[in-house]
Amino acid sequence: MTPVLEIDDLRITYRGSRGEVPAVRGISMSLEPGDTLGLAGESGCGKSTVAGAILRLLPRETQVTGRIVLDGDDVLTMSFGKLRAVRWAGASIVFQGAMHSLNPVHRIARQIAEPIVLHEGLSSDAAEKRAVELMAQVGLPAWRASSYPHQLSGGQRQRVMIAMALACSPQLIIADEATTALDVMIQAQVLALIKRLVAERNIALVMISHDLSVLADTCDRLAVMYAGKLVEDGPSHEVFAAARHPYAQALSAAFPTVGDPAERRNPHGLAGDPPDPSNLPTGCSFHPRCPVVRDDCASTSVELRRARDDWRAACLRVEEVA
Amino acid sequence: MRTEPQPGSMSGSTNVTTELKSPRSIVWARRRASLADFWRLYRRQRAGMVGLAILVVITLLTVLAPWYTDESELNAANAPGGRMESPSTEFWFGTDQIGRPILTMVIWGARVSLQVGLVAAVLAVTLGTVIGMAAAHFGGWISWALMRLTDWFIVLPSLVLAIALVIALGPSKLTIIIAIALTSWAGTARLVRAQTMAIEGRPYLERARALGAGNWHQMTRHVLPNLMPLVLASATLQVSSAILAEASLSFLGLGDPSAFSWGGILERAFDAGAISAGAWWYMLPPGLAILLVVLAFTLCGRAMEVVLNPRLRGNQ
Amino acid sequence: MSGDGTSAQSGRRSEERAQSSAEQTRSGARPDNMSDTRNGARTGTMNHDAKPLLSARDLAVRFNAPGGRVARAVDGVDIDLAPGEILALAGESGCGKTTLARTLLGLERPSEGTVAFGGSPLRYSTRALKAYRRAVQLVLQDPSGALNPRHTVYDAVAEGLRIHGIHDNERERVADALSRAGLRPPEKFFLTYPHELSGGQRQRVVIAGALVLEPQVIIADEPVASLDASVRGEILALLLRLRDELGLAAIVVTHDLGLAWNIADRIAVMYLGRIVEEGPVDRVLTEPRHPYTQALVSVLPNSPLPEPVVLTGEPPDATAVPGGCRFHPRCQVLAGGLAEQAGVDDECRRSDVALGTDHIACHYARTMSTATT
Amino acid sequence: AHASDDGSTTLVVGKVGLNDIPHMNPLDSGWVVQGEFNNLMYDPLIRWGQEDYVPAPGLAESWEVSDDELTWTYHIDPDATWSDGQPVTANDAKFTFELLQTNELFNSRHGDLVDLMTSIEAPDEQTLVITTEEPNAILNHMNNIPIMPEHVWGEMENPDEYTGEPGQPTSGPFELAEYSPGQRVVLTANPDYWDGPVAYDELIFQSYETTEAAVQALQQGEIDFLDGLNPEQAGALEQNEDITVSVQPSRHLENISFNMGARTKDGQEFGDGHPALQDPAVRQAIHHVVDKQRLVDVILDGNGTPGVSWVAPIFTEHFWDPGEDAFEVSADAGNQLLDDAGYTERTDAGIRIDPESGEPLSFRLFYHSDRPTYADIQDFLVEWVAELDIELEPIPMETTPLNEETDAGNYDIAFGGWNYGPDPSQDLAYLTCDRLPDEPEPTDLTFDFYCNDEVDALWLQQLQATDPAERAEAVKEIQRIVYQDSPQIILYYDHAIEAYSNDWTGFGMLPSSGGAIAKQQAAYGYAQAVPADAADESSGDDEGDAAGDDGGAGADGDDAAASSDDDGGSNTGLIVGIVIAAVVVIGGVVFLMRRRSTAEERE
Amino acid sequence: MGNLSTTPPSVSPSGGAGGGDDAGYSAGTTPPGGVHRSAARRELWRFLAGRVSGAVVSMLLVLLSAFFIFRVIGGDPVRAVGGDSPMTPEQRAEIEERLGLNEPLRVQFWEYVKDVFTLDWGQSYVSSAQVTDLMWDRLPNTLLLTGTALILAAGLGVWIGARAGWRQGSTFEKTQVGISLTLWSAPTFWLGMIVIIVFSVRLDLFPVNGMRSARGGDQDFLPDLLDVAHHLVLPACTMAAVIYAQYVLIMRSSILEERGNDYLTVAKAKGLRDDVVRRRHAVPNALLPTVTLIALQFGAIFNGALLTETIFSWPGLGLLFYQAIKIPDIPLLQVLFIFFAGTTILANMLADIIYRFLDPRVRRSA
Ligand SMILES: Nc1ncnc2c1ncn2[C@@H]1O[C@H](COP(=O)(O)OP(=O)(O)OP(=O)(O)O)[C@@H](O)[C@H]1O
Ligand SMILES: Nc1ncnc2c1ncn2[C@@H]1O[C@H](COP(=O)(O)OP(=O)(O)OP(=O)(O)O)[C@@H](O)[C@H]1O
Ligand SMILES: [Mg+2]
Ligand SMILES: [Mg+2]
Repeated sequence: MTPVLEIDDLRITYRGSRGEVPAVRGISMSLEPGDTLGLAGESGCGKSTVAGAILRLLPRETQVTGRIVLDGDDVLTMSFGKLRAVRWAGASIVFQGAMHSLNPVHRIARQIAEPIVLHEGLSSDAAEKRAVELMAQVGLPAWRASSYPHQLSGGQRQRVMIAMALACSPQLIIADEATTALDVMIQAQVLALIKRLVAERNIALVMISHDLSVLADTCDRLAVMYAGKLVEDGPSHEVFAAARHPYAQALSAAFPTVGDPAERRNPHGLAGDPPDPSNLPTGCSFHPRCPVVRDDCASTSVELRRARDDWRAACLRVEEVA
Repeated sequence: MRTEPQPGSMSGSTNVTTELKSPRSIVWARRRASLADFWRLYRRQRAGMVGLAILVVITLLTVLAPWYTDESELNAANAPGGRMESPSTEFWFGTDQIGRPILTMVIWGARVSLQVGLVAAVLAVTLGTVIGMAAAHFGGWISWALMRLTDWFIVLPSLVLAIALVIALGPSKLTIIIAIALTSWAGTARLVRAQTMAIEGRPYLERARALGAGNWHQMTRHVLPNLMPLVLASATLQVSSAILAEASLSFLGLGDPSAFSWGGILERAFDAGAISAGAWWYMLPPGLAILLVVLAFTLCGRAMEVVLNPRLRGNQ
Repeated sequence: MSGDGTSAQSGRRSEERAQSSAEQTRSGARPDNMSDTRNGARTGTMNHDAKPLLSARDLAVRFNAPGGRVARAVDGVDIDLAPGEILALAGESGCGKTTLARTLLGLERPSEGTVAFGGSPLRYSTRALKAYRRAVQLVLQDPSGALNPRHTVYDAVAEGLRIHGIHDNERERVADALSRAGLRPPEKFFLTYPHELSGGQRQRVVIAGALVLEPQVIIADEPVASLDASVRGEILALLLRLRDELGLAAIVVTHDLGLAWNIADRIAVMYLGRIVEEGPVDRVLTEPRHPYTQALVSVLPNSPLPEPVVLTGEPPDATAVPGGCRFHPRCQVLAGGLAEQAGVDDECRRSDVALGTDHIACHYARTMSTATT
Repeated sequence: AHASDDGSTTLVVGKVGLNDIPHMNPLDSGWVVQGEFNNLMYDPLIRWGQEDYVPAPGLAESWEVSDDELTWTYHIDPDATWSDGQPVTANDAKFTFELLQTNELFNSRHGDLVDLMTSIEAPDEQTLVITTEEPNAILNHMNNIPIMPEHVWGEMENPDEYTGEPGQPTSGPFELAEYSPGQRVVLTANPDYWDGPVAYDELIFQSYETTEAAVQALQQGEIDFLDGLNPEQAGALEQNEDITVSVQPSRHLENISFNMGARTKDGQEFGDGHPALQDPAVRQAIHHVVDKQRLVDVILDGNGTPGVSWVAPIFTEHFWDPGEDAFEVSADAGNQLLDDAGYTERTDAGIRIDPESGEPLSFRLFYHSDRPTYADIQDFLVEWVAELDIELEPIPMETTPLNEETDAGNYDIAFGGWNYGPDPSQDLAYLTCDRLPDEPEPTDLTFDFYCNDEVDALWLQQLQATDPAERAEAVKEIQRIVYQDSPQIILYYDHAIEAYSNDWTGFGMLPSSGGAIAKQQAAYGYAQAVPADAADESSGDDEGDAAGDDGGAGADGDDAAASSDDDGGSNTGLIVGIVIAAVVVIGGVVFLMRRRSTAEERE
Repeated sequence: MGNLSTTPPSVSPSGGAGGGDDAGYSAGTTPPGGVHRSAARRELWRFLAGRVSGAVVSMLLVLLSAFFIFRVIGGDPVRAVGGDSPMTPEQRAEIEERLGLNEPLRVQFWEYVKDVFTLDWGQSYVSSAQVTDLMWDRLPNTLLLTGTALILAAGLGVWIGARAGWRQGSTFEKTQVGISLTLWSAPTFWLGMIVIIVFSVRLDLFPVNGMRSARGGDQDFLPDLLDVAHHLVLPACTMAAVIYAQYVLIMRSSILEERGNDYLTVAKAKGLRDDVVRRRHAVPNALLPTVTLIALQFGAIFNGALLTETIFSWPGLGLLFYQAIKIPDIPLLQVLFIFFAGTTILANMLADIIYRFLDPRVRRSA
């Protein structure tokens, strides 16, 4: 099967008032239809940057190198006209803050219908009819179609975003922190919905979150990023339970399992501060915080190493740990 | 508008001194540092630097005026030139109908215009800040009444009101200042009120309250210092409106007749028939001077706003 | 309230659950670099018989909401905090946790009921409040916002001392508080501004600012919610250590049950302004008895409960508290017919229920427990 | 001239200050502009003669006084008619004077004339007989009071509420056609004017806010005539070959006045004037240093004559020329005067001290803040007076408070201006002791509380002198005394600077030997105007009395080169404007289209 | 000059141009529609009542101040009515009585209040016409001038401002902002003078001032229209220039504020063209706060009208005010002041209300 998405050595450098910020420093991955990938990592490690790069949504002056092949074409080089055709129809994004991702002055049906009109050339009436169907699929009653975003609750808004993402039947959906701001109960609802829809439609899903436990629950594969690089990439439950990279381990330990006596009155954290992307440590960028650091960590730059067939980690001690 | 220094943008000052100093010197060192940071960011604003340069030059020209011009030339009895002379090497901007050099008039006019502009702006901003803070802080009917008053002043055609005030009080520098201040504080008050409410909603005020801080502590230690940059920027912008207002009032014949303000010069030019006489040298310099100074203050104020509100900074 | 009952019924949870036993072994692989302060020997210090340090009786707080409605943010809460105890306050967004915490701090005046500290009821004169606030301190959710960006760390920590007119040894006190909060050497941080610190460090500064007044109680509102996952544990460890070292009691407001599991001795679960279940963390989170608690626990990843119960509908609205048991419109026990079987369905719909001596506010659970005893 | 489509000609006069006038009631007019309109519409019994202000026939073709100088008989011109065709009769005059006597409002305006009249009789249609108790020279010219038609005004219930109604019958050369307050007044020529109709059809007074605006309008051909120019505007207009500038002596003067000690008739003092100013030596010393010629040169650019006393030089019959007696411009002379008068002590700052009060000679000088000229003159005065070791402290003030202060005697020296009227008794009355207030209250009826028995006697003498020569003698003597005494220093008589389009000629000056066209107390100015082309055609023709060109200011040689191509100019402007707009719109559309096409590829 | 204390051209509409809190919208938790219909309606009424009562209070304040401000003005109405010849004390007293100036202030005030509520606004001191008639006479002229200027300025300003804000940092933006700031900094009256010199005096393209040619007489409709249009060009452009500058700056900063919003990224991600994103998503959203700000600037427009009408002798309300204040014609001043202030208050109130209906985001919180 041809991969829906293939990313090859993606490097992204922001240029702004703070100088150059290498937000993503060489990432490769590939997704086939039906694949679900969880992308985790702490704030500022570059998760959203990757998501934005897939649809070329980053600020114009950002420097992007490498390849992002979406459905056979390289997003980074394609003409703008083609790119617009790929956007939403090829891949769509569910953004983090639904309140801010919906235009407050347009009715939601219209917003869902907008890409349909654009990409499928339907009349807006027909498109809105489709929008109502889509809303039904995400569990929103038809009368909601004429609501404005502020009249919906957070969970409902997030469902509107999901309906919108499904509008043009893309092969890939990127959900960037789609549930982070939601209440536990709503989060559970929305996650269930995403899982169901992805499974039904055989859509590839990239799900971005900092909550490893959520990702482990939703996705088949789990990738952990640190300072613009993938540090671990493997089957989600195994990574969550026994990560190879010390950072991934710390991350998964930060989400205690309720009922696990070992974690009772025993919070785990990682000492030290998250790295400043414009001023990264040498060698393995995690080494200043690493609990199992070795002498050569500070000098050797580490790429992903194969830990198992379907499991890679970027640590000098990867074999050791395994 | 966000007024906090931006994390990361201040990366120049992350090196932490371990040396022990008295808290006071710590504070001063930090103030200097943040001023330097402000300056560093401000320097990047090209328009703001241009405005600042203009202001510096004009301030110098104004302050040094007694050393390189002769004020007595402005006395009709001592007017050195002929009637309505066009620009020449002797009189760069020509002369007026009495023979006074326009250049000298404009230079000395700067004193009046700037003085009125600055003092009126300071008064207006002070008044606006006090009222805005009070309206935000006290709530209840005080706040309601103050806001009504503020809205009222915002809504009213200020020039109309200022004219009425000046006529009622009799035209003089002081009354013009008062009239301008009274008719222009409301914008600041509204701004300050919004900002104060924003600051009051910040968690650090909640923390201060939880620590047992009273109103005075909250206002002086937290609200006011955080308000200052905004107030400063707004004051800078206020100066330009005040200068324009003074010019308008003077032009309408409500200026201080014994002083040559720029608006007053224009009024004289107009009365003396400079338009008919084609005496462009009589009208252009004071008008351009107003334009330049107002523009300079505006550029500075906007640059300050941009520095204080990174959202406006865009990608440069 | 949205009537969209079509809302996502959770699909079957796949076989992941089977693996949970495997996961529990992973603690062995975890670097245990912080275990020095936490010896497993310590048992819960929760002590119900001890005289409560901080307590609230029949507490109610109402707000005027837009449109002339009244938000019953807190609605009849009884709560006790023993010395040296860590109490977690959990519940959905908008259920009144923050309001309750603020009322306990005296930042909000209760519409009804009393807050008592050390047995004497709280008075709301300026002076009494000021004195009270030396003993009870607040730690806020967002450390970036809780520190005035214009004040140095030193100023921020010393602020409490200055407010309370404690001028002797200011420097030592500040240094001491900072090092207790884990910022060592403290002098290194005196001159820093908050924006030069990482999120975790900022939260430590906030905690130091509370510690400097040597309080007996800390009330922390979502103390780690805005922090990165990796630093979260550190702050929680700090709270635990402070309890051990200084005997500090704490109320930790959170919506994250994992956090409660991590540090709390006791947990109170709130729903719509009322505590619906309360008890030792080990019991409440492993064997929840209130249907709401059960649902909360069940949707946790790797939940100790077998079947996830995803409640439909939206978070409840404090301006429209339903009659009867306030949870009944969403109650899965009622909807699933269990309540009917127990014959309490009518009661659920009609009569309000408060937290009793059994530490639970549920008609069904009450009948069941009386039935079993 | 501007012929509009229907071939009628219109004279358009620009007016600054038109919005001052409240209404067009001819009997209740306090403004000079209102007087202008009255003169154009309503003839008085007796006019001011155009040649030299000597009373000349108006509606009355002749008049005489009885030997006891108490009974005056006026003979109404039998040709005089109202514009509706009714004859003007003695009854109209009787009606008018009686109305002025009885109507409170009108009486407050004209009381000084009509209150003298003990009886008003109209023995026949053409004869009016008026008797007075005392002889009074005023009846020799009747003060230019308009006569109203009894057949219309007699019907009015409240004549004082009349505000000017188009189409009313008039006895003058014009009728009112339109009155838009503050905007314009349109008069149409009375074609059957009994004294000879004017040479055009319509006279429009167009309001302008500022003289500058009006000057531009004149340049553009919007208007034909404008008065009240300043030297710069005159200079600019002289460059325009389609425009003639007329600079002629006027009856306006500027002065500074000294507080002569505010007091009531019985000598009760009030106000806060400096006592030293009551000493003639101080005033004369100051008079010595005021270089009036310099002011004329610098301030007026030479368009004026140095001031002497209250009577303006155009009133040749009454003007007194000081000749040898003039104050020599000399600081030495002034200082000598002061030294002789005992002002020898000086303060530390070198200011002379008044030996009587012990006060330094430091005077407040009030000037009007809205008059830039005063601000400039004030500079000179300060400088000059300083040479006498006297200090002036200039204080600018709004006109109203300034008037309030001076009326209340709270000043030392103040600026002022005056339009001297043709009748000396009216204006010189301000110098009589009779004008001092009864109570210590503010008054604006006296010139600086001046009171001099000699002047009083002379004033009465001129008032009752029905013989003009005798009268002139007294009037001149008053001026001499006042000049010497210097309660005021008349700085200069400024010239009227007026300009008109060369499409017009023949504007009547008053006096014809050289005087202003606008703001006359007669209708000559506009009524004698003739469209230039018409004047060319009819240069040999007879001309009516009113249109006599003896006072014509128009240079006959000027040809009316300026045809009405300014209309073409404004149309050009419109067309250019439309073209520019079109270009902008088209450009915008093109720009948009271009954008649309590239937007496809734009990110 | 529309500048007197109009807000300086601040870049941040949330603060700078005032209205921050009013124009803002809170994203707070909102009850889902449907259930709280009646509550929402109640809230709406409450909102309307609040707005209207606020306006009424402001209006009362205006009525009150109109009396006092113009009563203390130092002018001498008696002289204004009497003319420039001197008056006897009797004459003065007579005029004072006629104008009702001899009564104690208290009585005058009650008379005033009575008149205000019986809608008897009195006669002008100068022309004895009813002041309201004078005002209605001039109103259409002012409407014509300000309306033209407003349409010109708002249309162009909003359009240019939106583009400038959208393409921040581009040459286009820089030049437009430069032009706007310069225009804003120029005193209106001076701009008017320059415009007159250049376009009327030197180029002779347009008439100097006034609204109709003096010698026009009664014209037919079309020539009259052209005549008025011809006179309108310069004053309208001058007035528009300054307001235009403000609108460009306001619109630009509204767009700048808008630009950071995620839904624009979403719109872009949907594949919409850049200018469609701007037109469909950014501009309408930015327009709403701009409209309130514009309503707030209404008073400033009258400032501009006052100066422009004075310089160009445009026979509108501004000129009438200027004329009246020189006299001073107190009843006329009062009615004009009340009219100016009342219009602005009304405009603001309406803008607030319309805003609420137009913008679904606006949720007022207590
Ligand atoms: N427009 C930009 N200009 C410059 N730097 C940027 C820009 N956007 C993001 N960055 C920087 O790039 C890095 C990666 O940002 P990104 O938003 O991808 O992180 P993230 O992993 O999504 O974080 P979060 O969990 O907080 O959403 C951060 O250090 C951020 O500061
Ligand atoms: N000042 C206030 N005015 C009006 N209503 C308020 C106010 N503060 C809180 N409320 C309402 O009271 C209820 C409880 O709010 P509270 O902030 O205590 O909830 P919470 O449990 O802390 O929620 P979260 O988890 O989102 O912080 C909410 O419905 C809220 O809208
Ligand atoms: Mg992100
Ligand atoms: Mg909360």
